[in-house]
Amino acid sequence: YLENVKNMASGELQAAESRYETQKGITRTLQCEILELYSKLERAAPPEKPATAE
Amino acid sequence: YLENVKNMASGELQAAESRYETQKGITRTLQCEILELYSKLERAAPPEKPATAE
Amino acid sequence: MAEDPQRNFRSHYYEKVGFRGVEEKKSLEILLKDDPLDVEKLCTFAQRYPLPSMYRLLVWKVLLGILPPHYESHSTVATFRKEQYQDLLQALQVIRFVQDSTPQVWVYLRMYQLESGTLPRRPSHSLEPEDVVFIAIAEAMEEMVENDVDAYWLVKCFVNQFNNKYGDSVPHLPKSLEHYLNLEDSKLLIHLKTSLAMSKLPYDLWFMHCFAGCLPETSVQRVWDKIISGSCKILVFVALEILLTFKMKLMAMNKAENIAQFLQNVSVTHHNAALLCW
Repeated sequence: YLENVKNMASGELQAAESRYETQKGITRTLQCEILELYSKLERAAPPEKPATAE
Repeated sequence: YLENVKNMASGELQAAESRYETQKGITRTLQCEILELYSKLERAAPPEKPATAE
Repeated sequence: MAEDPQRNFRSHYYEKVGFRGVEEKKSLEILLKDDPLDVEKLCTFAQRYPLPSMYRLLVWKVLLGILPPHYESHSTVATFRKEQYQDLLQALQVIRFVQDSTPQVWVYLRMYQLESGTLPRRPSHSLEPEDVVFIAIAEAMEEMVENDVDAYWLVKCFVNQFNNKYGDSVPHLPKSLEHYLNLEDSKLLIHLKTSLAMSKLPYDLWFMHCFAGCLPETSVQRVWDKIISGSCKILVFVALEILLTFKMKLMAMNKAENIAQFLQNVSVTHHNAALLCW
């Protein structure tokens, strides 16, 4: 019975872990996207005179 | 002892839960940042004629 | 299993008249009353019999580890699975990899790529061969499963399990097919070899797409029952069955290209009853 309780907990814990790992992957992807957007933005509107770029 | 195992399991699950929530908070912040960068980028380089915006 | 000729005759008879699986369904129901579920027994069952369609989704999810063996955990775990799905979807929308117009199987592909760290830098990036396989499996799964969250998890776990478990065997399956064809019908094998068709058979469709989009849905489900429960040999036997079923037509063709083309399109043109009855 004890084994049973342990196994049950481990099933839930694994699912929680997978959800967390995915969230970490999402964070990583979003960070890359941000860097890319910044570099695009700099190319589109050079930081020296951002007002005149429009 | 059984009670102990159960408590431990629920403790671990809570810890996983809180790690997940933290990570999700980070994701939320990054998502806002991305949305903002996109809108800046669109103002800087309107999608209609991105080549002439520079 | 006790071999009672009377009973076997009856089962056989049921099969013929369309009551196939009455007894199988009962014995599966007994297995499903176990709590926790005995995954090994469920595998053994699925290896022997096609799963009754009303229990297929549950059994697949348990065998693929999407749901744990304990019923008590099912709702908690299902919630986690759903959240994970939504997290992925939302992130992809924010970075504009997924839009309202994106076909559902593409959404699944992007989610899978994001999870496995293989998301390309741009959505327009061309597809890798493994993406093509993923899409084929996803298209078939989408037809079988109504709920998007379930469909995504099933595709993802199916593909992962397939690669982990059978990735090393897949390259050997054509050889294995040749071996069995030689035993069953050496004439046909010789014909396919002399016309140089043996190397051009639609192996990708058979052994990587696992017959997705090639056979009628009910047949694909039965093939996948076996794959999910632990054996990829079924792929060879179904391919063999296809070759034997169309022997006459194949024997009449001499060009490898024609043979390959014919077999590639078997699905569209022939829903041959023989393919449903193995």
